[in-house]
Amino acid sequence: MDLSVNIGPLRLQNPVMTASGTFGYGREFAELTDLSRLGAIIVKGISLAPRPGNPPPRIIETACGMLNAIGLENVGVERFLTEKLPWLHQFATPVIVNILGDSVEEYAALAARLNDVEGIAALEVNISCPNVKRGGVAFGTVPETAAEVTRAVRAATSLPLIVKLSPNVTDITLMARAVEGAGADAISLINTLLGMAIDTRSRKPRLANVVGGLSGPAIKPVALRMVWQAAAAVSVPVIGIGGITTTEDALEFLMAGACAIQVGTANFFQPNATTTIVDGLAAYLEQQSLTSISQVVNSLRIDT
Amino acid sequence: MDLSVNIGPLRLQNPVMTASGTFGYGREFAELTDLSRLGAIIVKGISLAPRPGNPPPRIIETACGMLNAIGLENVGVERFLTEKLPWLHQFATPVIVNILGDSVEEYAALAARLNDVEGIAALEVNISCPNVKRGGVAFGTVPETAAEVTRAVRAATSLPLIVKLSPNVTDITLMARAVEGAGADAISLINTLLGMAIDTRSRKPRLANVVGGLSGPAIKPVALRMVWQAAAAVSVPVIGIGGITTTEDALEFLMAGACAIQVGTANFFQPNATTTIVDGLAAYLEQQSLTSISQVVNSLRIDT
Amino acid sequence: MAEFQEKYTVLRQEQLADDIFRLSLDAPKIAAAAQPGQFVMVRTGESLDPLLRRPFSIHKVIGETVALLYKVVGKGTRVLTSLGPGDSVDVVGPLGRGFDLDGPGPRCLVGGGMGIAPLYFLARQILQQDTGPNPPILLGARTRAELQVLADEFTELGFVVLTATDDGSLGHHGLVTELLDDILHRVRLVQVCGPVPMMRTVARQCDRARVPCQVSLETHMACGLGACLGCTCPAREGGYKHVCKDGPVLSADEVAWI
Amino acid sequence: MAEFQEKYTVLRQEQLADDIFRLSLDAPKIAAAAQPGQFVMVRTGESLDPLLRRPFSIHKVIGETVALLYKVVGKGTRVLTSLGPGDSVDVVGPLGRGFDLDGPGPRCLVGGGMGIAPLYFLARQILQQDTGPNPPILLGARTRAELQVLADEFTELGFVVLTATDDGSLGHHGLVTELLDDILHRVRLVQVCGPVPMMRTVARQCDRARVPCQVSLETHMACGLGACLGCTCPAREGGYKHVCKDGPVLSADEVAWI
Ligand SMILES: Cc1cc2nc3c(=O)[nH]c(=O)nc-3n(C[C@H](O)[C@H](O)[C@H](O)COP(=O)(O)OP(=O)(O)OC[C@H]3O[C@@H](n4cnc5c(N)ncnc54)[C@H](O)[C@@H]3O)c2cc1C
Ligand SMILES: Cc1cc2nc3c(=O)[nH]c(=O)nc-3n(C[C@H](O)[C@H](O)[C@H](O)COP(=O)(O)OP(=O)(O)OC[C@H]3O[C@@H](n4cnc5c(N)ncnc54)[C@H](O)[C@@H]3O)c2cc1C
Ligand SMILES: Cc1cc2nc3c(=O)[nH]c(=O)nc-3n(C[C@H](O)[C@H](O)[C@H](O)COP(=O)(O)O)c2cc1C
Ligand SMILES: Cc1cc2nc3c(=O)[nH]c(=O)nc-3n(C[C@H](O)[C@H](O)[C@H](O)COP(=O)(O)O)c2cc1C
Ligand code: FES
Ligand code: FES
Repeated sequence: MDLSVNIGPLRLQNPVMTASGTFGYGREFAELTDLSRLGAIIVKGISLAPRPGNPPPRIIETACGMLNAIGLENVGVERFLTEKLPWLHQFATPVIVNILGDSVEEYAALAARLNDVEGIAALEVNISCPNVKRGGVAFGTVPETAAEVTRAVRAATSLPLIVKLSPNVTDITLMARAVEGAGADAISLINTLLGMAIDTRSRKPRLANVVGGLSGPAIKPVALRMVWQAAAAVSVPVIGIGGITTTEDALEFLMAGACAIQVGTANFFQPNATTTIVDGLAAYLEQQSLTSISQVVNSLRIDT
Repeated sequence: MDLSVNIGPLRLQNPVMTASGTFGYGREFAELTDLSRLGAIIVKGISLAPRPGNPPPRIIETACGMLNAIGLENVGVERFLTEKLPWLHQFATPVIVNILGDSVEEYAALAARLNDVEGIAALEVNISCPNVKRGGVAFGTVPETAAEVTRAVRAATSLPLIVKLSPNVTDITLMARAVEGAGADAISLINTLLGMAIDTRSRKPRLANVVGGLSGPAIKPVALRMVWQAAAAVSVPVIGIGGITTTEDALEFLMAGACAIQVGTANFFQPNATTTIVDGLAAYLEQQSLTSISQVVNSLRIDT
Repeated sequence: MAEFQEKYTVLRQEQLADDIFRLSLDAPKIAAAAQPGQFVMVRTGESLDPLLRRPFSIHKVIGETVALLYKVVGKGTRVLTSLGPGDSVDVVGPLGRGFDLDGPGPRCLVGGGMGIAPLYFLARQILQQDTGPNPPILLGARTRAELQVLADEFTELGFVVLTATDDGSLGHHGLVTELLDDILHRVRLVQVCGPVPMMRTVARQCDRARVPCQVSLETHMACGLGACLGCTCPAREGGYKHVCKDGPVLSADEVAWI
Repeated sequence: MAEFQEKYTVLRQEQLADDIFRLSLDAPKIAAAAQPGQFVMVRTGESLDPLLRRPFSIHKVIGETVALLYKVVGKGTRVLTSLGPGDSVDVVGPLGRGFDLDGPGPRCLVGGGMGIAPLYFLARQILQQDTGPNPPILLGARTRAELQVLADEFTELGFVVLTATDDGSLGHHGLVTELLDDILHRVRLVQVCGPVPMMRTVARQCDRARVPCQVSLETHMACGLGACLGCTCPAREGGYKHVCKDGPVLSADEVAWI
């Protein structure tokens, strides 16, 4: 039974990865999940300099989901390389570094810094960050700036390049095509939907940042629709993200055209959600008498 | 205690309305809800000619939400006027007619047809429909076409005009400003988010239409964020919609800047959700020693 | 038509088989208003997941007690199994159009799986009408464990019950529809509830024999009230029927069997 | 640090007051590994609403039994009350950094409301260390009903317990912090868990008296594992502490009290 998948130049033992920001730097889950059984570990988004993140409250539960406004807190690339990455070398599991920046230059500098580092299998570019030079509009909501970031990172690294799309757009296929055209080896989606919650007792926003990113099972239908649209629009591999909690969920994304998936919020309430899905996919193949997970990918049947 | 609100030229006894498509033509709920206690009844979307709607399955439950692809089934404007509307005359509750079309002309013709009819308090224009002449892109996702529909309807009717926005856009404030500029007396939002679900056993979409509209508590955070953004962007009244189920939910939307709200999916699982919220808002005013619901509207406090 | 939304107290939760349960509620208003073939919409708890009410046929009405017969197939029905005596359940009903009660007798009831649920209520009503000896009631299920208890209850009412199971563990080894042809010539109406393939077959058998047939349909339902327009089935005359308002019981020839 | 995710069997569910419950689990692994002040993340059922696990202090560890003391404040805790003996609960833990156990004695424990929960585990540990007579334990709550049973259990351990209630129905009429000043000069460490205003006051009192103080903080938590970075509290040195990893027990002077 073959669970392995190729994400462009990258080969994974199975299609199940951890979504950035929901699995720390891997170590946080080491006692609760068998890290060696994952398709890949995508670590918390890294910037050039350390970032303290937003003031609290940063998270709030919503109906079948949660809002977060962590504010991209991270230890910065240097501490990541000295304090976090080496511990992950003990596993054969590919490590994918999620990168973020305030400007095209920052993305490019980060990519260049990570290019020759051992033990990094690929970069995932988070383009949902505000473009500080352009009044804070997210890079990932304008095809041109998304392409610009992609091109700059592409030029700065020879690592496989995954560009992670924001769902807060009118037409996801425009974004997918823009970053494909700019050199992305693969596309992952979706990042969080922009949302908000109010504490009616204090009449204050429940997040200090007022708005935050909605994730979890609540967003799965939107994510699945966008993955299906994006997979039909580009020829590079698509990685599905958004509310994936069970094997069933993972299968939906694979059938919609994703060749791999990421588990995010589910890690928080089900720390072994990823390995449970790996087992579940294997069981599904067996039960369906299939030999390879690639037979599931894009197998959606639409009556016409 | 004053629960009454003004939606442009329209005065409602309280801010709680029924969302189009979730309350039939009112009569369906008559034995389970006191229709005379509602702020307004917004009926199922009406088109010029009757429409059969999509083949089944049309609905599927999702995590804290549901997807629907009813396909705008409705009896058409003439049967609506003869078979559905007269029954509603027995109540003093304002009736708002939700209208939809394939083309700008169809919207305008509908608005003209409804203009002089007795017992219609306002029109709500559903611009989430596909623009047949422009390859099926929804009117409500392009500021220019949204404005075009609004202008055409505005020219065809002297009724108060509410334009209902689609959330499937990058920047909701652009849409809000476009329809305000084109003559809308008020804006309501959000309509459903585009989503999808797959039956992994049959590998088929769970909706015959493949994609459908996501509604219910799952979408509330997104809806609230968009209402807050839209309310800050326009000066016409904003009506909040999306996942509202409890008094708390309604208060969140009012605090975010909505001057009224619509209850949608909640009607399905809690047929008296609307009147329960009317009671809840009154109780809230009393408990907070407020005299008018207008003191709640836009009362969100953001620390700076 | 009277419809109510109320919280009713659970009187009893019986486990009839591995995954088949019966929930009895103290529901005087529904008991007073219900007709056989009608259904109720049940809220399965306070949580927003599951979100929507679940539709269940009215299985029994005895005095002020209303019983639902249900099979655990997903999370909503799983939640229902946790209810015990004294707990309360939020129910909307009775809803929809039930079976014809005063057509020309004799008639034959055919039930498959959980489709048996509404037939008990219907059978009791038939007894009250006292229209002379009735033809056998035909009941089918996968296996004996799912059928025995229910079949016995119809027998206790005084009906002759013919059973069929997929595995042959009770009655005829095969489909319940295979028992119908022998009886069809003796009846003037067939009333059936069960899986779609079974109802389709019965509808064809009746069509050939020119016997009127009523079927009780199932679809996904969001409201049960005729408001969401989600519960459609294609109609023979074109367009759609709404199962919750036009049905759940329809004349078999109103339906476009696919 | 050993952390586990397992399903544990409920041994007992006690209702101590209107909205205060105690859940005892057969949880040998947690019992063996836990330190006073640590917490667990509890999944409140199979439903996706509530979605996230809920954090609870480890209240008691006796043999292989782990007890949680909780107040019903929302839907997650409400679901927990439906658990009974034999049911199973999915728990992750033990998590976080607990109280210092081997600082220089004598020390004073101060608890308010549900902040009393971890202090029982801590108090039992102190007894085992046998560092001579301990100063009184100070416990506060809104009213007697919330406090009596708990206070008695500390007394049974052999501690002197001073109580305070907002309504004066038990012990001192007022804040528990008002009892502390008399005792502060006799202790070398204060360990406190309760509402933020109370802990802030205690921290100030200790600061003035130059007595080290440890506080156990609460924040919203998504993971409890140090992964989501959601559980921040502002640190005195600038930046943030992550309550689930750096805490929940922190030195009072690490915290930027606002
Ligand atoms: C008018 C009517 C009367 C019914 N009477 C009974 C009855 O008396 N006893 C009984 O056991 N069941 C009855 N049903 C079916 C019952 O409503 C479903 O089994 C139930 O809603 C499933 O809920 P769940 O949350 O357990 O399953 P879910 O988790 O919602 O779904 C589990 C599986 O069942 C399928 N399913 C869910 N609902 C339906 C449906 N309405 N129709 C077809 N497939 C469905 C889903 O697609 C899925 O594959 C009736 C349905 C209708 C429409
Ligand atoms: C480390 C730690 C240990 C804890 N130990 C205990 C304990 O031993 N006993 C106990 O009863 N409670 C304890 N709590 C608090 C407990 O986790 C919350 O009361 C619980 O999560 C509420 O869940 P709910 O679903 O019932 O409420 P919700 O519906 O989630 O919320 C109800 C209200 O409580 C507030 N709230 C929810 N969670 C928290 C939180 N973590 N901090 C502050 N406010 C919150 C919400 O904002 C809301 O106003 C602890 C919290 C932490 C972080
Ligand atoms: C607490 C939290 C932190 C996140 N941090 C990042 C991040 O640093 N970089 C990034 O690209 N995405 C980040 N995400 C988004 C997730 O990787 C994922 O795209 C999103 O949560 C949707 O998936 P889910 O519904 O499975 O959680 C974060 C999400 C959460 C909930
Ligand atoms: C079954 C269904 C049918 C709907 N039909 C219409 C419609 O005809 N016209 C319209 O403008 N909106 C329609 N809507 C959208 C709702 O009015 C509302 O905007 C949306 O469902 C979000 O609100 P909610 O989460 O409270 O349901 C429909 C929604 C549902 C669920
Ligand atoms: S279930 Fe809503 S119309 Fe039938
Ligand atoms: S709760 Fe997730 S990092 Fe602390």
